[in-house]
Amino acid sequence: MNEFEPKIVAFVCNWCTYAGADLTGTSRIKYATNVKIVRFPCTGRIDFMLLLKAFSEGADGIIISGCHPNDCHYTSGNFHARRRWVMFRSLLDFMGIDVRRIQFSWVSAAEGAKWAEIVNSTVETVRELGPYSDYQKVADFLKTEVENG
Amino acid sequence: MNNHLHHEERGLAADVKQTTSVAAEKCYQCGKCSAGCPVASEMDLPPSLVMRMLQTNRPENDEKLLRSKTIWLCLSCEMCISRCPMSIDIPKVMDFLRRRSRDEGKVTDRAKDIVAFHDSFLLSVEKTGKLYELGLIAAYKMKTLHLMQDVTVAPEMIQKGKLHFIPEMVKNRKNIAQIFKKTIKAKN
Amino acid sequence: MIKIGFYPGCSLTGSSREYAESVIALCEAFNIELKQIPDWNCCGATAAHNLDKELSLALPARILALAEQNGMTEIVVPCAACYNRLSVTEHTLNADEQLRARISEIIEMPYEGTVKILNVIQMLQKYVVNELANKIVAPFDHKVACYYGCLLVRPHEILQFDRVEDPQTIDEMLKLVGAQPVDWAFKTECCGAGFSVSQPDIVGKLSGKIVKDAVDRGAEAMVVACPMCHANLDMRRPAINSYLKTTIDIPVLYVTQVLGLALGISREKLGLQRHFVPVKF
Amino acid sequence: MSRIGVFVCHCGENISATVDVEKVAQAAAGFDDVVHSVDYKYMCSDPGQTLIKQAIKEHNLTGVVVAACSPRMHEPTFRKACAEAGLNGYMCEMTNLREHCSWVHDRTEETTEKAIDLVRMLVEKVKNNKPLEPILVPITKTALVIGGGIAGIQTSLDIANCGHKVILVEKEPSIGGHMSQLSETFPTLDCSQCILTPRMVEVAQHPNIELITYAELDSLEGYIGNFKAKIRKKAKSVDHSVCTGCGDCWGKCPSKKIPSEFNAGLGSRTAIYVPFPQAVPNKPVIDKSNCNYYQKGKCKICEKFCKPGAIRFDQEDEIVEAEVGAVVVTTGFDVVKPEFFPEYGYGKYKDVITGLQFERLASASGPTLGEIRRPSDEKVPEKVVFIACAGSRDPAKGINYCSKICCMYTAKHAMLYQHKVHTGKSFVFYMDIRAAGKNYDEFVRRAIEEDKVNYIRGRVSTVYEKDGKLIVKGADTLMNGEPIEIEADMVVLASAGISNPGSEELAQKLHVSYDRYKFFAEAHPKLKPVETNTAGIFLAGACQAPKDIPETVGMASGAASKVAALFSQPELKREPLIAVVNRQMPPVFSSCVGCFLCETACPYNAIGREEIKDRNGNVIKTLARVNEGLCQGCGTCVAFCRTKSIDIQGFSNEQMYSEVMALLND
Repeated sequence: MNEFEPKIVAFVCNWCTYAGADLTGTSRIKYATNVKIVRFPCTGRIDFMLLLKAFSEGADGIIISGCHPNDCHYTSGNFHARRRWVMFRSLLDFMGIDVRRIQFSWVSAAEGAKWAEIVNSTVETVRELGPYSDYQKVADFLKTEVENG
Repeated sequence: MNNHLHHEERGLAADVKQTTSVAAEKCYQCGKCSAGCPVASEMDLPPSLVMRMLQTNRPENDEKLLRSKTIWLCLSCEMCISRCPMSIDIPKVMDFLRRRSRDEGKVTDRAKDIVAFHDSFLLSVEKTGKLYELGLIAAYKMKTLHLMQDVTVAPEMIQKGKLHFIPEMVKNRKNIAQIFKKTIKAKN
Repeated sequence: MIKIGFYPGCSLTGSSREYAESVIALCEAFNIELKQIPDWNCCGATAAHNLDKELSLALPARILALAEQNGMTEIVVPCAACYNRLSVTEHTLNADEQLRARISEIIEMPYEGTVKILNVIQMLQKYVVNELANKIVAPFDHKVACYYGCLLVRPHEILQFDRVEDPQTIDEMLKLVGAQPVDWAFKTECCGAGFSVSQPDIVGKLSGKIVKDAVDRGAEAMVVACPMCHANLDMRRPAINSYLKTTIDIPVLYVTQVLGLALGISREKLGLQRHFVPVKF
Repeated sequence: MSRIGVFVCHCGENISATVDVEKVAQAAAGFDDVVHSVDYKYMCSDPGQTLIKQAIKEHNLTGVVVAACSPRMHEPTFRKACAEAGLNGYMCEMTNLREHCSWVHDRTEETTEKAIDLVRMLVEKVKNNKPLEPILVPITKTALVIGGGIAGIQTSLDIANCGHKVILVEKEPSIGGHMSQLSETFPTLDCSQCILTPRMVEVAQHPNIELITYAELDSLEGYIGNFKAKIRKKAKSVDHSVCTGCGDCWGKCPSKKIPSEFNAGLGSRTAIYVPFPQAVPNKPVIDKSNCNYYQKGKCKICEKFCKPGAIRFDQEDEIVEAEVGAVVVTTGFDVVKPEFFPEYGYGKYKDVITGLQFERLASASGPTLGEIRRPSDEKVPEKVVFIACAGSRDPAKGINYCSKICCMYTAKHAMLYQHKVHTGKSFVFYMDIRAAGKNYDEFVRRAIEEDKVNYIRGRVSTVYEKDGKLIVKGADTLMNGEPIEIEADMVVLASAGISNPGSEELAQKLHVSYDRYKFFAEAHPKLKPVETNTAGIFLAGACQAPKDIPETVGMASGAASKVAALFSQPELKREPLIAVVNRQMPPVFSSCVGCFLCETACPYNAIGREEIKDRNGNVIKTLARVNEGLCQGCGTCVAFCRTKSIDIQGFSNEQMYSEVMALLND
């Protein structure tokens, strides 16, 4: 069986979701191998141009996950991320990228099971959407962005 | 990918899980179900013991369960699940065990009256689309030969206008017959 | 004029026709028209789900599909057993599209799951309660034990009607017509349900405990909303008395009969003469 | 040109059981710039660390990737090892092959492939790492302890005895917490107050402890060694510097029917009150919500009878500020509320009580002066049923955990009851007896064998009242689930321990994590039980999970020793993972254009301005500048910067880009 195996990058904060994913491990809850975690200090640190870069380089889907509202280790980084996500989503729409390819969620250090669910459901969603092939669009966009400074 | 290694599960408990999604291993034997069950004292196996026997995964216990009176005594009153700390749907398990018991011809003689009643009930529904109470009682008596039971109640019911002599019927009886044919009769 | 779909169920056309009579009389008094679902069938009751899962879903699904076909968005189901079976079916099929398709195919009718199912208390709460006080002519000045049984309150996740332990809805409603509900312990214990015919001894025992507690707490009447409970508590009184080794003559009324009496509706119209244990007030 | 070393750990079999570690090491050896790649059974062990140190020297490594467990666990270990071998610690990165790979996947090729990807990502990242030096900051050597139960008392005393200042904040009018409510304590049956009260007095008299009662934390800012706390002192309406605690006021107060919190609702108190006779401080406060004067505008009887003239009706809440270097949270626990047990009739039947209420009945200072009398009619109950696991281990009600203390206190309650009512009969419905602890199981056996307490293994389905008796319907699961009915005079619920109301709010103020039950989360379940994820904030006692007195006291002393260790250093080394603004050669100076979006984004006010002046002192450019004492390294500014002029050390743009690219371009 040659099922499409999506490549998914997870951008997570160190304090809540990374720790939550650690708990998934400690609890031995199984999930799909498609997702690889990149650790950030805070979701507020995540430059959304990096997400576009990821798409342009061949990612099929992305997970962004940090602390729940009010629980941010740095007080308000997650709020900034959320605000940026709302803007970014309309940019994606504008560029014709299916927003279902990005899962934005909150997973606390206590939510090991939730992390596994999010990984599995994102893999399923992206698998159904199929491989991401419009990366040229993103690459072009990035290029003009860079040219325009 | 995602081909998690599962222990192969067999036996009644595995079938219960597959059909009803109830996992017997969730039960930690607190006994709250047996404590609250209105018919626990009439049962040969109280509900908590039913769950324990499923957990043992032993053929002889599976057999005892399917031949028990308990599964037919369960009233589906749902007291057990409403108080179960693990939210285990025991009534659903009982439903499953009853069907399995019948499918395998293992219904205990001690429950024959109860099963006869259910059969008579469904017979009435199959023939008329509705419950024809006088017909139900007649059919039940024929099945069980409890001919003298309730000989005083029926006339009083008739006198109070509670029993019809002529059954009410669903017009589209073909539809009802089809439903029976595609469900319960498809298996028997 | 308010119009609501109506599913009487088999018992209400036979052994508990006084329940139907009192529901209809009460609705008349409040200008509510009950429109029967055309060509309805039996819900399958306990027997169907004891013996076959698909049958236990198909029979209620046919009823609901017929209601949809006839443009009904809301139906009242006075019989607690039917209410329970219909609600469980609606919930199960709404949660499982595949199963819904399969059942639609069995009943040879589309079923969308759009009909709202009300029990008699919910219907009264929605359409009647606010006007109740103005219409009382004879307050029901008696101590009552409100008996909910199993099927009105469990499973709570599906029915979402009243709390599972010590429910209060019927108590609160009857207070509005002058009744004094007693605080008692057997409100939601099972009466023996479908064992009325096949296991009368068990019914005598289970219902006996219920009746005894009601009487011990000083109740003058028991109030129910389920034909099965009524049959067991009323018609099976000889079995109860032989279990209790005493004679208890507490009458068992449907909630609609109590409200009807308070509104001055005649005893005959409410079907009180059909009870086995005589209603003396 | 980088020279990277990769070290793949088996973690015993924790990783190697599902990941082909040799294959990972081989694959890593083929990556660009990787000059050395090995696998080993336990990288964190001494020989494992030596392996890394030797490789750094032998192969002249410029970067190290340890592929093992979570960096949240061992990053400091390996960074330290590298530093010891002469490689800057920040040139070492970890990738998580255990929690994020071997433990969450089965042994398949994909799992090993993922492990290889994870290693490649960090190899690419570490190539862009830069050597960093720790930042030195001063330490304020005062500790803030929040909560004055036994945990807070013990912590405060231990820190104070090390010679450091402590500010102990308690929300109630007196310290003492739940322990002051207990009758006798297991497994020795010594009187709780007798052992607690001397310590309460010691706190009040200690020269290093400032006790602030009837107060709560308003806010906390800053970071380890340098916190600023705002504490709200609720208006007591009594001037404690004038009050002598004579008691005339509460003797005369007309509002006498207020349920006493100290007696768990079984006794009453007045509106101006001291919670209990041994309270510290032993001076009253006015409970405004129940005071006639505050509610109706008339009364002031207390003021009339107060000879020293200490009543202050116009007193208002006051916010005091304090600088502290460490915080210990010791806010304790609560028990579940009545609506939790509709099937047991708690809240409906007066004689169904909680364990805490039973403590008050059994206590010599309680409403019945230590005689067991049931609340409804004050009769001595002849039959008492104790229900263990009332709420605990009950996922249907949202509490999955074992409350840990109930088995022991239930045995104690039954025992105390049997000691006080010799003709009485007691029954304990239990699921398991969890009596792990020194002399604990012996204690339970004594209850069963010597005091003849009837233990029945089964859970109670329902309790209802009939003819003045409580009918308890249970089952004996050791008799195949045989139903049992007991006509009891009183029922005691071993109600589940839960987190305190307000704990979530407090956690958010402190920026510490909490679990799904709102208990505070420790930094590591085994090795950092008293630390939180936020440096400088520690935990002790039942605010972390229900626990008994010895465990609480041990944890309190543990937290105190952590604080003392922190305070023993002259200055603090902080991780240099903070933001920096780039600098370039004149005439550009920096790519920063001075838009100061970063300034508005920063949650810590850590961004200042720096003016670049020419030789004549004219300002030619204004740049953003990071205050490294204030910056916490969240990186929000980085995402906001449009010219990519501000970056975060350790998680720089270059590092993160190369990490992501490595994953996608395999």
